[in-house]
Amino acid sequence: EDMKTLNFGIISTESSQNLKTVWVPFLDDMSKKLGMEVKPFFASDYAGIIQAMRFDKVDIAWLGNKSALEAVDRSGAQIFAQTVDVTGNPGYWSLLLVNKNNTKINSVADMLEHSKELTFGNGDPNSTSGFLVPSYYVFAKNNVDAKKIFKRTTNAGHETNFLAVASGQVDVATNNTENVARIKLTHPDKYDKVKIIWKSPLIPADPIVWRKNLPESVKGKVYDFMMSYGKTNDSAEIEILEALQWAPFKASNDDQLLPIRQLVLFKERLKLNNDPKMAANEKAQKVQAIDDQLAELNRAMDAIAAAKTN
Amino acid sequence: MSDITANPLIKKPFNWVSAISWAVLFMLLGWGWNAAEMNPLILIKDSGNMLEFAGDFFPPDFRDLSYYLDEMIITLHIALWGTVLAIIFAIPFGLMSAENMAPAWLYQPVRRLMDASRAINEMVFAMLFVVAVGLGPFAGVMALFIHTTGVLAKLFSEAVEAIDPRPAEAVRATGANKLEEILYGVIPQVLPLWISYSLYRFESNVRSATVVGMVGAGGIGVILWESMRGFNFQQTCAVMIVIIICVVIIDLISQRLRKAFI
Amino acid sequence: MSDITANPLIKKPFNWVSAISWAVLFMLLGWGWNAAEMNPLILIKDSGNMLEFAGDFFPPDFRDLSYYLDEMIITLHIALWGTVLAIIFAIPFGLMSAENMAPAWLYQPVRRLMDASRAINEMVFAMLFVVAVGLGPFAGVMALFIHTTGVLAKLFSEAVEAIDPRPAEAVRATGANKLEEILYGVIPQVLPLWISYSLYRFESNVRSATVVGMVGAGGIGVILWESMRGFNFQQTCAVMIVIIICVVIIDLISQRLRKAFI
Amino acid sequence: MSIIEITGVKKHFTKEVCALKHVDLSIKQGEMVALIGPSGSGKSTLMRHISGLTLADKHSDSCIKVLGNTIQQRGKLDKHVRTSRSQIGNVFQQFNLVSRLSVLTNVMIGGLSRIPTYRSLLGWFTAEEKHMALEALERVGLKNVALKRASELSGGQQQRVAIARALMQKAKVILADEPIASLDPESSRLIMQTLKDINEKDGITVVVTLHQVDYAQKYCERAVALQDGEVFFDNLIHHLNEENLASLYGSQPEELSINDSSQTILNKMPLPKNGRITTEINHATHHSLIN
Amino acid sequence: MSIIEITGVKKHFTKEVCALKHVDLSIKQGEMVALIGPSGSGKSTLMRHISGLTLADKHSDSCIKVLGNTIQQRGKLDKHVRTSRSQIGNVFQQFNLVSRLSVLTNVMIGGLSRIPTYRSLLGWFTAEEKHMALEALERVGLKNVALKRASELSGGQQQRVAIARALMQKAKVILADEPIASLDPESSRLIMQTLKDINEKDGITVVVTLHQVDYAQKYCERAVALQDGEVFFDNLIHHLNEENLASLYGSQPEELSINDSSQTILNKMPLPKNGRITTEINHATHHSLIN
Ligand SMILES: Nc1ncnc2c1ncn2[C@@H]1O[C@H](COP(=O)(O)OP(=O)(O)OP(=O)(O)O)[C@@H](O)[C@H]1O
Ligand SMILES: Nc1ncnc2c1ncn2[C@@H]1O[C@H](COP(=O)(O)OP(=O)(O)OP(=O)(O)O)[C@@H](O)[C@H]1O
Ligand SMILES: [Mg+2]
Ligand SMILES: [Mg+2]
Repeated sequence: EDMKTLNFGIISTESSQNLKTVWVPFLDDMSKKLGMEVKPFFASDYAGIIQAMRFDKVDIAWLGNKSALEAVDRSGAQIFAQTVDVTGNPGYWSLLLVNKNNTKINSVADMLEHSKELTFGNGDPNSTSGFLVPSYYVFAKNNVDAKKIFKRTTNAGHETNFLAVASGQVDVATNNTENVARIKLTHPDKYDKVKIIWKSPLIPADPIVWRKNLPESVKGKVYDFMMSYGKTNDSAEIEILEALQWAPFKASNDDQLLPIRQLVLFKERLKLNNDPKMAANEKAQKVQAIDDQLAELNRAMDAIAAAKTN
Repeated sequence: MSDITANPLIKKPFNWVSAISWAVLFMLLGWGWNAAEMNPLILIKDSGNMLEFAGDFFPPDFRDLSYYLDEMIITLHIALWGTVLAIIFAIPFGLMSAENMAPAWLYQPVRRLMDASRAINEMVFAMLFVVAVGLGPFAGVMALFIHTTGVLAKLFSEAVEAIDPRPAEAVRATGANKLEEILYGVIPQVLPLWISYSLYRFESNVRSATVVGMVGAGGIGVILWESMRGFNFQQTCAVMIVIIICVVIIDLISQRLRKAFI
Repeated sequence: MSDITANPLIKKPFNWVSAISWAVLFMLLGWGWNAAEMNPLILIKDSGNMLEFAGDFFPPDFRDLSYYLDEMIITLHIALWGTVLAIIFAIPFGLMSAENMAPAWLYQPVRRLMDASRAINEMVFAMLFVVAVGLGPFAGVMALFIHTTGVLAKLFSEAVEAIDPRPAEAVRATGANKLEEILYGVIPQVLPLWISYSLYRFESNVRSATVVGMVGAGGIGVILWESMRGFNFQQTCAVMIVIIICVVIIDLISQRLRKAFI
Repeated sequence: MSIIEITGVKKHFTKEVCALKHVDLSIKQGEMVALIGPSGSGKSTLMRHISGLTLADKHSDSCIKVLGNTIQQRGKLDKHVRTSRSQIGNVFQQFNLVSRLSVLTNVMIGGLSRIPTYRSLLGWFTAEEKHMALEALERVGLKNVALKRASELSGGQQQRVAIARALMQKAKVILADEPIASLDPESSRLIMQTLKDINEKDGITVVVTLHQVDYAQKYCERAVALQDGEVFFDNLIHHLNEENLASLYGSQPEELSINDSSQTILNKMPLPKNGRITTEINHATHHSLIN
Repeated sequence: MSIIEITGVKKHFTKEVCALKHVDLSIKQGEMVALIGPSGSGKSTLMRHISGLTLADKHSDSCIKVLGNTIQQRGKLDKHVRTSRSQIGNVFQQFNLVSRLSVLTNVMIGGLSRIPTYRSLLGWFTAEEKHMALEALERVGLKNVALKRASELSGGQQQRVAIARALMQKAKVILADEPIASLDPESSRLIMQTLKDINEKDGITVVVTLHQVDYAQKYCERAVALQDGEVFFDNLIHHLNEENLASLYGSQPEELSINDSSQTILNKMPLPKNGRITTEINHATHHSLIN
């Protein structure tokens, strides 16, 4: 089959704001090098891109970790590359924020101690850094349920949560380093009003996926383009990447998702444990199934780690 | 009297304004056909995909029904207050932006104000109220209220502009003042339509998820949103069925109420 | 003739149905007052915050104006096609769901169908079409079209239910068939309202961001959304001004058009 | 040959309001009948029954036939009522013009049943049809307002447009409900003469409701008088005399009933201090346009 | 003392349609005047000018005063027109009832200007006000339909409700536009007698438009005849004779003009094959309700 156009799905992830204008030069280069039209779709939600990929309506996509996970599991997607932060960070981190005027709360321990008097701004339930990561590391590990321990819990986007903390409307809220860094640039006055009380382990940088059934010839061309872009000492390319706040891409594969899978399973396990309606034996069965999957994941991760050290 | 058959028939002069308007509309549609990448053929060709995807939604998963109903109640509360406040404000604003009720110096600015309160995104209002009253349903009520006022005032005023002027004139001719003229001559004529609009907006406020989600007030719209984004399509289907039932009930109430006033 | 003053005056019997309806409404509002955490005092107290926040939006930043205008044109194309298709379908569906035009076995199912096409989330339709036609504006057009059909059919039908039946009866009495009765007896009465509804929905399709954003078709709504999420409030303000101007223009067109038919 | 055949028609609008108590009536081909009676006696209601716009009480043994075709039977509309209707020209008491359409279009509506549907839906009227409409307008003295909107006409002009619409229909039966109520003497004469002409020359059967008995006497041979929903008089018009008329109009049904029904309504109610306007909007009897 | 004073009133609806060419008229306290004239001659338009519902041409030197207070001048409404209007009771040709309100409420609307605004907005009517409304209804023979919706009445009943509304207003001047058009002879007599009574006993000035000249002759002393927008006759009614009337009604303005204005319209146009219905909806002269 002879592909004339390549459909490229792009979403606003947690870590960057996508603006067509910054993308256009990169996509132009891409279609020049590949010799086929690259048609971008800037979607504000990943649901459409993932479903489109399932029916071969999208060929490549730039997604967040959680959405890439869905794409891999549901739509026959495969990770082949990973973005790299322009400052050289290998990824980004989840944060918990508190207003500076609040001198009482300075750590997770403080927060848990006073939780009954606090309002908590949780993230979007499908967000990696705003929800998944803190719900595991902050709450599940401490054996508490974020929905229950606070005076009030709300779910909102990073920006709303930041604003709410800065103006004192909520006491504690989730966020991530990328978003906070951007706010520091655009709104230094707001940035000065908040402090960070907790920082998560590293979250891998955003993956780039293609659909598995893409013709091998096309896969090859795309891979070559991505891997060489910005590495040929062409300063124009570097500049284009910088505008996207990136350094040259790194190769990657589905294994990038293993820690995310782990978190998802932990989250599910937690949900099961907290389900009052489910019968005890059914619950035990399901928890066991999850634990089996987790063990498998652990083995896979160990194997990868071993391979690396070899 | 029989020379009429010799007369050329009456024909209105060619209406340039209307001809040009239609031409412009068709040109825009033609332009838009390409710009919007209209392609009905592919829709037919790949409609199998739609069936396959729609299949994911069945059977609906009602395990969390009681949770959905709880959240539906929250949603109804927020939508009810947002709509009731909006109706209260939309009545005067709507009358003030009707051309046959208010002088130009009044209706023009009021109409523009209403345009703005529709056009400014609900999220902006939501944020605006969040900073004042904090996260929670109240901010959602306020945001819905402002937006709904803009919509209802527009719809109300356009119903008023289409009334039969004669009964209102008769009331005015008795020496009644403006308010009395409106209450006795105008409202009885527009009441069925006003009820229809109000319940339509109530319904669409119940459906609206973004605002209520943004202020962290929860509600059925947010559950729908989340289950969809979480790819739990069978749950999504169950939530939608709850919403559809609610919309049908509101529609039936609307029919009943309007019937009482038609 | 003068014994009338001895008569007790006419008073209608106490209307239980209406009294109970009002009581229920007020009870719901009272319940909702707590559930929706209504708190007007805090709104007044902390209105300073609102001012401060609103201040962030000024002065508007028009540097990317030409970009906004480009995206506005995309949006207009999508909204235009979505609305025009919806109008074409809403006319028959609206007439079929008007109680005074169609028998119960027809209008009840059609009304419920329209309820469903409003109540099922636009995002679901958007995804449904994405899987068939791929990402892009066409899927957005289709999703807007289905939703708008549901809304317009409802509004159209309720305008039809409020007409003066006499001119339509006169047309029917000449032996005209149903279609002729509608075209000559009903449409002239409802045309100003139908125009008003159509342009209102066109306007709100222009404003709608979620659907168009989801299908990756871009458009002004998506820019607004993103600039807001990125804390670029001055840009947000500029985008909103573009949208407001567009809404005002549509409103003025609506006024002009309706005037020609009132 | 009887062209309008009404048997056993009863009509209750609500339980208390009985507009037609029991009406049997038969009108022959080529007759010109005056329908008279006090205000509220049921004349308009009877006219609406004949064209099937109002249905008689269900389960009554009523039947209305026009030109041999059933219009309604036992309170149910006949299937083929549309073809029958095209043979019946109606002039309504309140004109019932489509006020946002031009006078010419309003008149051409009268001819809709004769032209193919696709043309009427596209609004294509042929030259002949327009000629006919103008001719009808000329007959009622209104050719020069053909392009005005119906709502811009004076009361009498609207009434004449309604008559022109009925003429345009070229029906075999014309039912005219107070066609000269808003007309000056000269226009009244013109209209009545027009009706008489088509009755005599074309053999069209005409039923006309009139309040001015002198006009009835001048133009009609036969009079049917309704009183309180029943046929009070049905004979050649010259049998109408002072005495007849006095007892027909003399005692207003309303005035009679003030002392029974309304009195009882009044007595049953407690003395109120006030009432709210909203409670005074009566619940609608829904105006169905079905059929 | 002249209670209605009309000077130099001209009214063009559009450039071509001139409803009133030049009207001067003065009506004295306590008179009962019949306003007659052919259909379309401008009677209703003149009545609407007197209560300030239609404005005379701008920049004309027109003035209308009622009870010494200016209603309109040079096509501009007076500021205090509302108080003047409460002194003028109107009966409209097309009744203009609020069809979704009950008959009783429709009648009570006539009394709105006398009761404080807060009460009328709440719809609180006192016992006396209801008594008065019922009395007005009784005078027109309709007490027993007080609770029906206005749209459910027969044509003649609606007309009588409109009259009751005007009676309720207890105005000093009554302008009745064809108040007996849809009424049977007995009701007509009742209404005209009622008008005559309030004219004679209470000294109310009455201007009544009539098409039935015999009623005019029976109840009014003075007649004003309009023809084609101009005063054609203004004198005691017994001066009206066959000859006068023949030339008043004889030549219909429309019939005359068929041979000038419409002819020219027709000749100017090219021979059409067809026309679309949509193009036949005329562009509106907007019905402003301001003031
Ligand atoms: N709103 C309007 N727009 C345009 N022309 C109008 C309007 N109202 C009335 N006319 C015209 O003005 C003229 C006078 O109308 P008017 O209603 O005063 O007549 P009238 O004497 O009351 O007639 P009738 O006895 O038939 O009621 C008519 O030719 C009519 O067509
Ligand atoms: N839709 C309706 N609902 C309830 N009652 C009605 C309705 N239509 C008519 N009526 C009542 O039926 C009776 C007969 O009305 P109808 O219109 O036939 O009288 P009519 O003889 O034509 O009188 P008029 O000479 O005044 O026109 C009246 O008492 C009227 O109030
Ligand atoms: Mg009648
Ligand atoms: Mg008139």
